[in-house]
Amino acid sequence: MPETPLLSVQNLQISFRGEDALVPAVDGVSFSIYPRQTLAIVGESGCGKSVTAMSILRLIPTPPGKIIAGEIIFNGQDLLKLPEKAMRRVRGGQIAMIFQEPMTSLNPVMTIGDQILEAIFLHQRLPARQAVKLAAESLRQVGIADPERRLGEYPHQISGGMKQRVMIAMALACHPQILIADEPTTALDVTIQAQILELLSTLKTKNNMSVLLITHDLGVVAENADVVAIMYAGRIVEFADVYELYANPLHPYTRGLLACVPRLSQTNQRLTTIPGMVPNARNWPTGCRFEPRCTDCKDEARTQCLSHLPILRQINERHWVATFSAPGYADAKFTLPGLPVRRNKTPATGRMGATD
Amino acid sequence: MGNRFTVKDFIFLCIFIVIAVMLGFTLGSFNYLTHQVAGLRSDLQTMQAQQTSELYALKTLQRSGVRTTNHTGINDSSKVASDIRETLPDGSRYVMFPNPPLPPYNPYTKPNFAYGDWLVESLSSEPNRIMPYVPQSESAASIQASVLESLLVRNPLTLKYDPWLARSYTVSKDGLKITFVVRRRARFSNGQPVTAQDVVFSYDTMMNPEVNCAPIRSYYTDIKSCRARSAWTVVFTFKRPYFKALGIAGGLAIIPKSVYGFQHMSEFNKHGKLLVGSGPYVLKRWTAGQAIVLSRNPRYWGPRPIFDRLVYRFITNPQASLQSLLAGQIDADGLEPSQWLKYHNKKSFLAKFTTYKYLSAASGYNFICWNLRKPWFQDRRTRVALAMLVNEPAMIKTFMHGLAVQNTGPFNPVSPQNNPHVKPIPYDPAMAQQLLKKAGWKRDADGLLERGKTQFRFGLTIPSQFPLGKRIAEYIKQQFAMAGIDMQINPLDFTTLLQKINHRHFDAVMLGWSGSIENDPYQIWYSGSYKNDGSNAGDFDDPLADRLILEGRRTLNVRKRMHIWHQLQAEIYRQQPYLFLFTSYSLIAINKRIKNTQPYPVTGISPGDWFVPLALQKYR
Amino acid sequence: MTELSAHPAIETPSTAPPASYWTLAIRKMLRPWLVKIFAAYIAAVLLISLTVPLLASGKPYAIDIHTGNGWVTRYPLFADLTTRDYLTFIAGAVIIGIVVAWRLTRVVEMMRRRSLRLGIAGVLIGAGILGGSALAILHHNRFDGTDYRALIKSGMAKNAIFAPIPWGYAEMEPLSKNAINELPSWHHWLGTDRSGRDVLARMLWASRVAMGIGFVSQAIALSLGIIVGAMMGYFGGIFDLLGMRLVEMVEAIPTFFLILTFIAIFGRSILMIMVILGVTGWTGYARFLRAEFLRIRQLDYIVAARATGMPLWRIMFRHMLPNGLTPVLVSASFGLAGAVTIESSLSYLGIGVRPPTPSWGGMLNAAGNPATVFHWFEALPPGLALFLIVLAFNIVGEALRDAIDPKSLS
Amino acid sequence: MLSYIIRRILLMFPTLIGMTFIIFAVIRMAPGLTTAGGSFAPGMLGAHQAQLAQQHFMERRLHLVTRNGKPIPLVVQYVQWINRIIHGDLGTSIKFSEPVTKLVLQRLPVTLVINVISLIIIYLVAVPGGVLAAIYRGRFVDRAFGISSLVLYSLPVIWVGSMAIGFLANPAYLNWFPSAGLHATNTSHMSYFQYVFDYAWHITLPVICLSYGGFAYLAKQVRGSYLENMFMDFTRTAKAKGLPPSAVLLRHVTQNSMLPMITIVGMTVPGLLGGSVIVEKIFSIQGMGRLMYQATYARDLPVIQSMALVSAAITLASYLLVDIAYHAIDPRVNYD
Repeated sequence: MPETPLLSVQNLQISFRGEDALVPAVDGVSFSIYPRQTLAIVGESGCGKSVTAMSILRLIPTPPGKIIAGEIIFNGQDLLKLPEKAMRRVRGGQIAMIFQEPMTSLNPVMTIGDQILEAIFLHQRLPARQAVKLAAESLRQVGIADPERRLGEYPHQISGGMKQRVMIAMALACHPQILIADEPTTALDVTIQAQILELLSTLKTKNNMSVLLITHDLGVVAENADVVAIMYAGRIVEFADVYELYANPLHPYTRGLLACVPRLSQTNQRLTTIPGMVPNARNWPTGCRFEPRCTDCKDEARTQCLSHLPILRQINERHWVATFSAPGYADAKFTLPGLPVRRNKTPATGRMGATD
Repeated sequence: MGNRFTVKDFIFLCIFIVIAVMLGFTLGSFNYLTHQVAGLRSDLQTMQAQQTSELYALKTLQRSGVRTTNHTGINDSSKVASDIRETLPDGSRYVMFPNPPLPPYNPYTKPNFAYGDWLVESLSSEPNRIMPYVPQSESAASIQASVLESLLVRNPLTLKYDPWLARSYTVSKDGLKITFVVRRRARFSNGQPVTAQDVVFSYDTMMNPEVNCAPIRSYYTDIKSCRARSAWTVVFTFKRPYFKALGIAGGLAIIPKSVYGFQHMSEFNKHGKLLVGSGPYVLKRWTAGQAIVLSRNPRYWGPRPIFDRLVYRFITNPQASLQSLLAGQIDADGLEPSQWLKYHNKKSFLAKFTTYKYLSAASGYNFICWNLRKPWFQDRRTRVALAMLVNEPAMIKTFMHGLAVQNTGPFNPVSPQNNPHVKPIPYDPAMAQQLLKKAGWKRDADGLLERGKTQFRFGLTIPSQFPLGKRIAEYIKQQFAMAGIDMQINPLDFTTLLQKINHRHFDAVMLGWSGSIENDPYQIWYSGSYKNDGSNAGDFDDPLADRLILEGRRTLNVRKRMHIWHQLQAEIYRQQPYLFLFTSYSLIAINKRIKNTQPYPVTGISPGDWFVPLALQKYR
Repeated sequence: MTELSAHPAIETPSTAPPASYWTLAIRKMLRPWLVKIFAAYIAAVLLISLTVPLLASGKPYAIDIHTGNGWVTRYPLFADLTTRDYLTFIAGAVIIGIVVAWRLTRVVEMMRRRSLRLGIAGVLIGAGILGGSALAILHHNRFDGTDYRALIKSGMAKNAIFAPIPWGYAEMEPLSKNAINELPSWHHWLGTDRSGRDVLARMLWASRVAMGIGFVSQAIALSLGIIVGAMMGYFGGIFDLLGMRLVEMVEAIPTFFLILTFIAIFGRSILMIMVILGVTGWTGYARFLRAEFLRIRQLDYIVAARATGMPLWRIMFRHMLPNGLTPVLVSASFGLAGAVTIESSLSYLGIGVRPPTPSWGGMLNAAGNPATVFHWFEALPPGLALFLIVLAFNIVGEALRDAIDPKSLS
Repeated sequence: MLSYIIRRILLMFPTLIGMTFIIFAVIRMAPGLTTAGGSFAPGMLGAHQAQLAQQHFMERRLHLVTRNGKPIPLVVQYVQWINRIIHGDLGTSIKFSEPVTKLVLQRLPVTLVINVISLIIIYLVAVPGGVLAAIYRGRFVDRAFGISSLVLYSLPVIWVGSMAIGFLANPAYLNWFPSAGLHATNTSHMSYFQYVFDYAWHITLPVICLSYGGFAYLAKQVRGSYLENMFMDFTRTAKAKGLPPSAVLLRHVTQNSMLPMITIVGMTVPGLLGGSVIVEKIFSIQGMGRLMYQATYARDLPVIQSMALVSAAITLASYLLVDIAYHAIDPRVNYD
């Protein structure tokens, strides 16, 4: 039987109030996550991926930012229409989030224990002693030694990797169904990055949750994700199963991104780059937003690219793309992107070779 | 993030406010308690002082076997003997009053007369201490006047000295020996009788160098000795005849030995609030920063005091005291000229208050003292010309709203010393120009007056905390400028100013002298007073004036003396060592519930005469 | 007050030569209309304070006077001006000249512009110094207490041309009850005070005291603060320790008492108050600059400069000072407001300038002291002027702070 | 922690000594030390009496600075003074002829109570105001708040004070408030509530004058620091946990915004004494400011010295307290 998506985002549009006009940041994003699935959203900085992630928990600072349209359906409810109080129950309790900067994401004047306990008390009715035990347990779960002592320490007393672990422990203390990880490893050392990611995937299986992984690193994606969404200038341009995507990237941007990943086999070659710059959100091109940098644009297609914005269409069962140049794009139709978990989990190491 | 103001926020706010209010109340009660405690402590201190003195008195009384008696009112007792003023065969004057004199404006015979109620007045500053003799402010003096008494009292109408604590006094013909006989009835507030010993003790205390009362002591340097001849008789001997001798000896405040007789007199300086005398009131409490309360002396030896209490409240600025007066918090208050102008003919104000405007002998006068050693002021014509440049009547009219009188010399206009025939120098710039020309002043190329190499450019020093003085100086500056004289105004704080005067480092200085019924001009006008930091700061050196001063001081006959003073005034005004400015009127408003308030012609209002009819009494 | 400058940066037109950092900052600061108004107000008060002897005086510019040998034309106002007045004019003219030249030379190409500007400034300053010293030697101001109005009334003079406000600050109307505490009228635009002097004339003259004390004292404080603060911040260590103790000590001296003392020793003068406010007011700047320097010292470009073997003074003055100074200049704007306030408070307490020189605080005291009668029309103008100038300094300071904020300067 | 505090206190002493010496030297420089104190109203002198009072005061002052007719060197005077202070003797006022300790103890509570009340009011109004402005940043409330705080901050106290006294406490206009003092004249018979009401009525205008400037300043700072912390990452974390906004604000943002607020308290306390001079002068309140003013005019050396010492000590102590509070609140600062 087809599984129902745990969370589905439909036609999400978010704008920020600039100094003189509304600047769109996310422009019609749709996708869905199924249970026990890792969805990675990949894109350059400023493409709107973090905003999308934050909007799920309605954490966008409201005076400048505003959700213009769209639906975020979680467990059958539209999160955007939920009253603030119910929304708070979702935050942390059902959907948790960890952030890019573990250094500043913890309150410097509260002990780690206090911060974890705060999350626990918020969502679970527990006697104090049991809550402390739970907090310690969740710290142990993320691989922190001597958790009882750590509970009394302040964030500045532990290292960056540890902080991210604490953040994860805090997020998982209430057993959420979805964990949104917004570039969780960007600010960390490479060795620690791998540890954290591994921890994440272990915990994901252990806790039976879905993960929404926001990243700009395709290497990370290959290792961890089941499904990948590529974002460019506020839109998802390609959405596919991770194997499908790596095997058959259709969007020129995805291809560009993949070409940028350094490979050991090509030692002497200079890194490929995508020519041109990300367009400013203030004045996005009317047509395809990738058109100025596009290598696929042939002369005859160019007029279409200049005047029409390609929408995301499902061109096969496991692949959605938004480019006129993709084969079969013209006949394809829009459906809500989303892939139920197909099979038993794949060991992460299995795909190492493919990317390296 | 949703920033709605939720119920929780509201509750938080409420808790916040409640805490704040509680904090406020805590602070308030802290303040209240300290306040009350301070009040109680002050009461306790005064009570202790009174009690120890009474205990002492009782002990001595027991020993001497004298029974303490409460006084009986004497105003109603018929006079047994009549007052005597006569000259004895040996030329000495003898004055005897069998009963203490009643005030000339006698309240006891007025219709509706009643005892009781309080009299609440304001003091412009809180005294630092109210010990007898110790350096005091004017405010302390007015409080002491109700508690301490002296041997004689000046009759406010005749200005003669009448016996008070003394039953009689005798002045020898040469004026060197004054004998007082103390009233046997007189008692201190602790019940102890006033004796000759107390008078001697008072004198000795004041002359004791360990006691901090140098300013008052200086008046008594002319006394050679003060001896008790018997238990009730005391003799003052003077070194030289001095017209003020009677006033000095008779004006000495008498304090009880039983209270102030410390083992070491230096202890005297340590007290601040020990005030015990024979007067109609005793110190009840002194609340720091608020008020001093005197209550009726229950065993007063003289006529029963009219008010049950006298309350002196410290109100530091005129606006605030006017507020209090209007609110009925104080009964009588002096008004500023501008306040007077606003209220003295306002019907609503007059319905509630009686107003008086009079010249009092106690009001001083303001002046500009020229430093006669400086080249600009050595010439009399120049000084007269300077006086002619200033339109004093207009100044009085404008700055003082007409509520002052131009001075024509160093004596108070209502004092008998004043010579009414001295005419003020008129405002006449043209004449002034001529005089200046005669004195050798010419306009130079710079537009300034010049004589020889001296330009007419000097500085006028004024006390900086004296706004009226600043306005006057600014006006005079303009007037002088028109004549080609450049005057700079140098405001100095009072301390520095006094130092400059002491060292004679000034060109001209604006100041005021306080007044009295009869001034001794020696300290200010005698040529010898320039040296030794005397008060003749401008070095006024006039042979005629010197002669008149020395002669006047010797002359005991009032009429002759006044004649000399009149001559002296004419001479001083002719010489113009000062630019004499004006004496201000006293402007008083008194609540209508108080009756018998009319002022005496020279001495002004006398709160001792006042009373409140029974129907209007407010405090019980 | 972010809203004051929360407008997008307009890119400079490509035709004009690129503007400097300061030009940009000032341009950005002046964008909101409110700031413009208040900056204009400061400029106006400054201008008035420079030219007030010509604006408000009881002496006519020109007048025909009857003397023994017929009618003679005299110029009393100009004769009455002191050397200091003329020097102030010259200084003002030089400054205004430099500012105008700066703006006019904007179109000149970058490399030549700099030398041109320096040249013009040099010439102007040189001319000013020359003219000033010549004036100081040649000008001899005439003491003139003549009442020209009375002269005209008596027919001894005619054809007088008076200043726009024909009253001096110390000039009293002939004493009479009607002349004092007059309400505003055509004759006296803001009425008269309790000595019968024109309030408007006094207001204008008082601006001179306020602005003079404000600017000079802050200039002194700023230079002292910069020197001490830079030393502390750059050298650190024992310099820093001693310097901070010095700062704390100076902060503990009661300014009020110091001023009284100095007035008692040296007499009253504006200069004295300026110097004392300067000498006691530098600590804030020193603290600020020290903190800035300690921060900047850690930055890479200073480390780089030291690595190239650049001499110390050059690092301090060429590299650190310009960067540390900007926030200090912002606080100088607030310091100006503070100095004006302190001056007025001192005058209010009666230890300000020598009478009859007016100052806003002194006028307030004369009008609003509870020991005298309150005349609101006398208390309103000086209080308002004081309030507005302090507000103006604060608003401009805020705007300047926003403008130099690197986050907002695009 | 303890060793840090001890070290800080030890470091305070050289500063205190330097400070007191500077003050001492400046005060001894002042002229008029060897003349009378202003025990008489300016403009009115009792002729002879004033002269003698002068001599009397002069003697007492000379006693302080000379021995056997020879001036004592400044340093020796200073050491003597310090020695007396160590023995708890601040000297005896020349003008008031009372021990300075007693005078200070009499005046200090007056100033302290007014200042504490206005500090409380400042915080009560400014903190919620600043927080509200931060929450509604950019909206009307914030703009109105910004403008009005700037306006308030720029209003000179002398003007507000004179206008308040002139209009609100003047029988000629509105006779709403008393224009002088802290108590009505007959408090002895008041009940507790009457007393508190009367006191509140008297301090209304002075407290307003003392507080509005500080209020504006503090509110601006509070708004700034709240705004800064409201967009910090840890705030976002807290929100992602599902904390309600009020809890986020009160717990996370407030805790982090406390630090600058504490610094401001520390900076305000020393300024209070200075600010009191003006307000106490305008409203005729017998507090420390007025004592300083009177003592300065009377050249009352012992009082001036002690006041300077007290204010220096208060300044240093408040710096110290701020440092300690900082250490107590911010776990990041270490106590080496």
